Amino acid sequence: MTLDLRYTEEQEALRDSVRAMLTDHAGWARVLQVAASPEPDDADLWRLLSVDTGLAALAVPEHLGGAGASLAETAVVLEELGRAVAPVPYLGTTVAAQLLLHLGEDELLRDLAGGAIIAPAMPCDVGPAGPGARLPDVEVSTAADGSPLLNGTVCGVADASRARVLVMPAGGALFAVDADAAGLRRTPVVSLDETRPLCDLAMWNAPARLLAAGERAASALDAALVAGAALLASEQLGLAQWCLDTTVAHLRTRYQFGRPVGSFQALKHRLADLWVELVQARAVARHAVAAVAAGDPDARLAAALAQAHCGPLAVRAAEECVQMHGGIGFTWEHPAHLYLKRAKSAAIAYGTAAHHRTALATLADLAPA
Amino acid sequence: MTLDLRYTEEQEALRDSVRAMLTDHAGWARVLQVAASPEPDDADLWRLLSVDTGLAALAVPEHLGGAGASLAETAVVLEELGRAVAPVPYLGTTVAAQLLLHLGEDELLRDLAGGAIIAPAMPCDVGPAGPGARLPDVEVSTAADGSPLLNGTVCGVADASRARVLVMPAGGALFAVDADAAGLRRTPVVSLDETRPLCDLAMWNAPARLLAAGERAASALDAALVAGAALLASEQLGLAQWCLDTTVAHLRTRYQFGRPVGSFQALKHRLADLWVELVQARAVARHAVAAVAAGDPDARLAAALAQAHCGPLAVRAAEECVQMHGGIGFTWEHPAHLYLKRAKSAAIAYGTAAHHRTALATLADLAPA
Amino acid sequence: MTAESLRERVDGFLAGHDTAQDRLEFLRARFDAGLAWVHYPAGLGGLGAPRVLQPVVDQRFAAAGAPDNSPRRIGIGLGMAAPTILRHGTAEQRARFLRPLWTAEEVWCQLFSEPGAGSDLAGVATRAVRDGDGWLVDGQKVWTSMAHQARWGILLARTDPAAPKHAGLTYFLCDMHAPGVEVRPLRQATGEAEFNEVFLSGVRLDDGLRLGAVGEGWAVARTTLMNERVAIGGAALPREGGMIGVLARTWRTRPELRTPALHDEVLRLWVRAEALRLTGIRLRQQLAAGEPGPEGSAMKLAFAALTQQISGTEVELLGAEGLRHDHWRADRPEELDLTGRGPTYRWLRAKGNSIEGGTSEVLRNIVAERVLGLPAEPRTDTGVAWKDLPR
Amino acid sequence: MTAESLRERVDGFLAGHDTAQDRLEFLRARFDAGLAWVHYPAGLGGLGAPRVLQPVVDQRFAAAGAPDNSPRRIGIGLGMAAPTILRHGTAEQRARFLRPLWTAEEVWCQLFSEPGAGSDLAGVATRAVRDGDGWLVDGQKVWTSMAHQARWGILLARTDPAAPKHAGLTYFLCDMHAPGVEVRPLRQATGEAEFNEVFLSGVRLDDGLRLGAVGEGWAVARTTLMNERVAIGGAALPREGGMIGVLARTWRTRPELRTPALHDEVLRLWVRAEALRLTGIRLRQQLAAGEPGPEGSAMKLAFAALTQQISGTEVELLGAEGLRHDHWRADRPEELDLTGRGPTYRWLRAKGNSIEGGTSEVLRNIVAERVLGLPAEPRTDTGVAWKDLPR
Repeated sequence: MTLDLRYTEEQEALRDSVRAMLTDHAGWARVLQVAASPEPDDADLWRLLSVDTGLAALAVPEHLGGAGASLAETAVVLEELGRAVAPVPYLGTTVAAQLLLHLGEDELLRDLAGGAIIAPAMPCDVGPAGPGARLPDVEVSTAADGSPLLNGTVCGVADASRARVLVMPAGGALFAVDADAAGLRRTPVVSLDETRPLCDLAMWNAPARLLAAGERAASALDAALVAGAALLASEQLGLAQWCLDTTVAHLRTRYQFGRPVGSFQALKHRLADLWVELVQARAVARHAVAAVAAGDPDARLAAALAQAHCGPLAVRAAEECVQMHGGIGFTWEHPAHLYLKRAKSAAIAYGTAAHHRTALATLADLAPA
Repeated sequence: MTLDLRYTEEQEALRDSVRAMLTDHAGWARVLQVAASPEPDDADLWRLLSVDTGLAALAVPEHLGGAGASLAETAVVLEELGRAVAPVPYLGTTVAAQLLLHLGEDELLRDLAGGAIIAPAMPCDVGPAGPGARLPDVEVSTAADGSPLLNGTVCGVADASRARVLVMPAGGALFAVDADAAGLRRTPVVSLDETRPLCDLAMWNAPARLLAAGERAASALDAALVAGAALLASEQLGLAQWCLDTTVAHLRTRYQFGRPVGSFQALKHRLADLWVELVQARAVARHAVAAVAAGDPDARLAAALAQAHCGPLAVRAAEECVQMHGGIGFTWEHPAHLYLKRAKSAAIAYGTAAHHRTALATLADLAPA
Repeated sequence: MTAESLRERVDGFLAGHDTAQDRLEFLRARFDAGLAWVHYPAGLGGLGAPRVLQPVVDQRFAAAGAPDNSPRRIGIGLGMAAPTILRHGTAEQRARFLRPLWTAEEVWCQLFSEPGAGSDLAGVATRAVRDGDGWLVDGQKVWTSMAHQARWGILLARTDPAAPKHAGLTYFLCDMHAPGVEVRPLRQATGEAEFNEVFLSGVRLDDGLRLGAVGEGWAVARTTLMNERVAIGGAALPREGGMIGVLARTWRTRPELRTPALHDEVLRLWVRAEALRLTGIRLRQQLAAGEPGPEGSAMKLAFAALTQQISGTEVELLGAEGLRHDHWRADRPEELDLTGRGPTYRWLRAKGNSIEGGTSEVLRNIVAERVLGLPAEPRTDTGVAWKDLPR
Repeated sequence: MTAESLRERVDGFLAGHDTAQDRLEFLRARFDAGLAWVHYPAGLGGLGAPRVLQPVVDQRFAAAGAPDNSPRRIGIGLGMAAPTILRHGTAEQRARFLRPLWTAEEVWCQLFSEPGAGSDLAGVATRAVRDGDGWLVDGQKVWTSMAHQARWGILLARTDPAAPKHAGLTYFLCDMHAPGVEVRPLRQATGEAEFNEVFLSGVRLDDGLRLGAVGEGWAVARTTLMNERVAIGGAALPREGGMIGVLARTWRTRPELRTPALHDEVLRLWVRAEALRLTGIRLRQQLAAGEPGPEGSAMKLAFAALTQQISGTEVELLGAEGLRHDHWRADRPEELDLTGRGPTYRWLRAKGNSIEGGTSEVLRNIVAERVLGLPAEPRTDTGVAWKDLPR
């Protein structure tokens, strides 16, 4: 199947409107303020994205309150959110929506489309099956009334701090847990990336509802993780593009030695090389969401490829951004460090590039030694 | 033990005299001519290095006709030979000498010191124990008079084309084989690196003399391979230094856009980075030969480190040399391609950088996954 | 003009012309029918149709088993000479040159680069001096592929050394059969001689072979160079279609060579190759939709680096076996096959990918300035008479 | 002066001075005995001895349990201010400043970098205007470590904006307690504030605080910068002594984190770290033998790149666990410990290694021009009045 890797006109219009909204509501100062606050995310911005505009449920069917668009549109929003390092639990909610869609959990999807945050309750580095997918041991027992109870800890969960419902893998099954349930405690983690902070979950007989078990649970979880890896690539792409754009803009206006710093050839060549990588990142990121959206048999490979390429690219773009800004790029006041931290946390989320390359060894039939 | 990583004054004087000799006798045109000829090496230059100056047996004791110097001096000669990509079987002869010294084969050492080429008969990529050390199966049988006979093939042997004696591992033992013996055939190989061309050996009941067996043979072979890997690093260092020097000289005199090409910052930064690697290559190469010469317990680690660093460095230096010369560097007339080919063949000789890193995993206690 | 109407036109042409007839006759007839390059004007081999429809025509002819004009052999004519002649040529020049160019009766070569003017093409020193109603040309060109087969060359020469470098150039169509043109093979690191040196000694060119005005050579040459950079090879490759496929097959079929360190390296290269392939697909989709972008430069830069690394890894993977070469004969290959011959050939030949057709350094400058909008470096050579420039 | 005679001198001093006495008294006495920095002149804390003998003295005092002058805390004074005052100062200035500098009674800071003059230090805009028998200084300095503790600063200021940039500078010793000096912490990406911004508003400096002639500030500053680059940290580290040791220990003790791809990466980093360590050993051996070389620049470049990569790999190896930070408090650390705190701190702090003390880009220029002898770029800013330069 030949997938279309371009943006549609509608997607470009969507991008423009999201970028305008984020320019107004998620500028540097605001993001830095939220990141430095005890709040895990920007509740106002989330309300705008979910309740006010419905962008948080773009790929949820219309009859469930969503916009009925595809993951290709969702990915465009993620590019813009990455560009703004916006502190909102958009990615986790989107992955949760994918899980719930696979499971046909219409009621939860309606809640989600209504603005409720629903998050997958897994360590942020768990990716599609492979050596990176280490799920913590959460024990499942049974209450007197026969309903399931969960016990255990899950560390380093993203996008869950303000979630209303957690979708938790445990004992080979999937459960929904009310985040405010007695027996569940969320502890905020001081995170490298405070624009997507982590929290730890601890459960002592936390009441849960079984969503699916066995093969059905495994395949839903797997599909959602593939979608997560694919979608994250678009966020990384947007982040890298911001870093390149901002660096170029800085170097055009910053003068040293009587000339714009951007006229120095060594920097020009490094930025040209970065652009070459970015051009390719756009192709692989679009390919990944197109393959996932189309249910292409290559979707798993496409997602692994996207993470293997886009994860390191975003880190490199952010590193060059810091370095080429010189001292100013190393200050707290300049946003470059927020991008650096997000890029690094994103390079680990849903599996590192090394994990995805290991997955590709199987997918591309390149067996190890 | 703290090893001295500097050059002594005597070594600097040795370098000057070797460089002067090679300038006179192994200039570009001459090396290209020999490389393009059916001759495997430069017999005149070899006579100069061996019979006339005794440089080919620097590390052989004086009472055996050698110069009684150490491998640290031999390494300085190898730097200069690498700098000239001189087509002589110096490295193989030096490794053979190390083998013979370990075995106390005084008679063969006297021949070697007298100018005879004696070569280890192994594929050129065999290095110190590790996954790269794949010795071919050569069968040992016994003649009617009880003397050993060898049968089998050994492909891709360096420095053996004009050897008088071959030192061959077979059946866990080491044998000396007269290179002109009936039953041994040498076939020249069209080699990537015609300044150190390979040949294939085929044996049908080739008469041989047992030098050592069992642990004694194994330890001699191992020590010689460690020495080979360490010494090769100096050759790579000299080669890389030539590439850097020649590129700098070219860029200072080549004008484009009305300025010397060497004033363009992107090239300057790449060459500065190359110099940074080269400075480190000098330290690790000196460290490796010093450790081997001193019998330091770290010698094996030092040699692996030197190859892991210097092998890729020499390739990179040669690649930058070709690229920064532009079109002229890609012509047959310019010697850059000789350095490129030698660098690549040297990166494989005595084990690739990847093989040496694998060896370091054990030596530095960094176990695999 | 629609794809459907074009298909009908081709079918009509095929109904009247036997694909088994004389090859040249067939190609001339196809040209005259406007079915050569459909975006060219009527009368010059085209129909003024959108360029994106060309594949429709080519595929239809190919499906019918029609002879082609050996497009790889005449690549310089098709890709560089033709669009320049179309844009800057007189009516006579267009009429004289385009038809035999397209039918491959006349092979073209490019006489731009010189030993002293590579990246800095506007610095060419080859002189063209007025000689009555023509010109006398003296100089040396280099890296000229197909010069030994070429009937014509596109030539950049200096007509006014006292003018600043870009202002003193004039563009000519050089008769490669004229007295004083000497073509010598230029041997390269691979041992072959794909390219030539061309020595021009008192070569007389009629003024009718001048393309564009005297002193306007740089503007004309820019048309040529733009077209060089627009060109992207034919169809998109399938996965593992290029050099990565060779490496992957070696990896799969030679398990004894594998090491863990090289495994990750092979995977990294596979990722980069697939990323580049997808980039090419996306670029083609954009071009087909009439949205050309600057991504072609990215592809050339990435391609050069990637082929060099893949082939380098292949040689290393093979160890001593990888150091065997097939031959060092000074062959004169007409078609370049980057994945052909053995590993060492591939590795050596790939070194040329970052030099030929614009070095990677020049391409990075272009990307930085034209795509990213970074400022140019201070220039010291643009306001000075060419003859006074340091060199 | 031999090592042996120096040892005897130290022993003689120690015989007469109790190491447990008042710290400051002890240090002042050591200075006055010429045993502070033995290569300084007699009367200024030294004996005019060879510099390489300094470790002999330091080790002897350390072995005796003598108090030291907290050399890390006064690094800028020792490494930059002192050699500049020694070379360019008047007799009065040397006598006034060097003793309390060495005894750490007076901490120094460096007032060079400005928001608009980082890599291009000669472009500083801070103005110093004649005011009777002194100067009035206005401007802003940045990246000033220890400014909040400093008694004095070495200050580069512009005294003639109409002169070309390098010619209009003058060098001062700035009284950090003078009215108009305001020091504000500068928070960095790690959350801490190691550095400061220093605002100078109508700060009056006596002309006796001018170091070197008016307009000669650049030459004086070059002395300071040379000494910055000569400095290499104390003793050579043992194998795995630096950041690589942290990564190697994590690798060894956390087998569940290992993957084959990261294995090769860890090995590559181990190789680079050991190569750099050996380079440092070789450099120290050369220095000890009186053969200083330019390799210090190589070490700084390689060190910055290496610490960044090692710490980046460590975070990746740890996965989700590696994304936990210890705290974002705006602490004011006095001593920098690159291997201290947690992985994310190490990774973030290492980003500064390629910016502070000369960016890696500036260092590469220096290596290319001064070590390799490559030509300078065309300069557009050296012949123009500073006030007319674009900025």
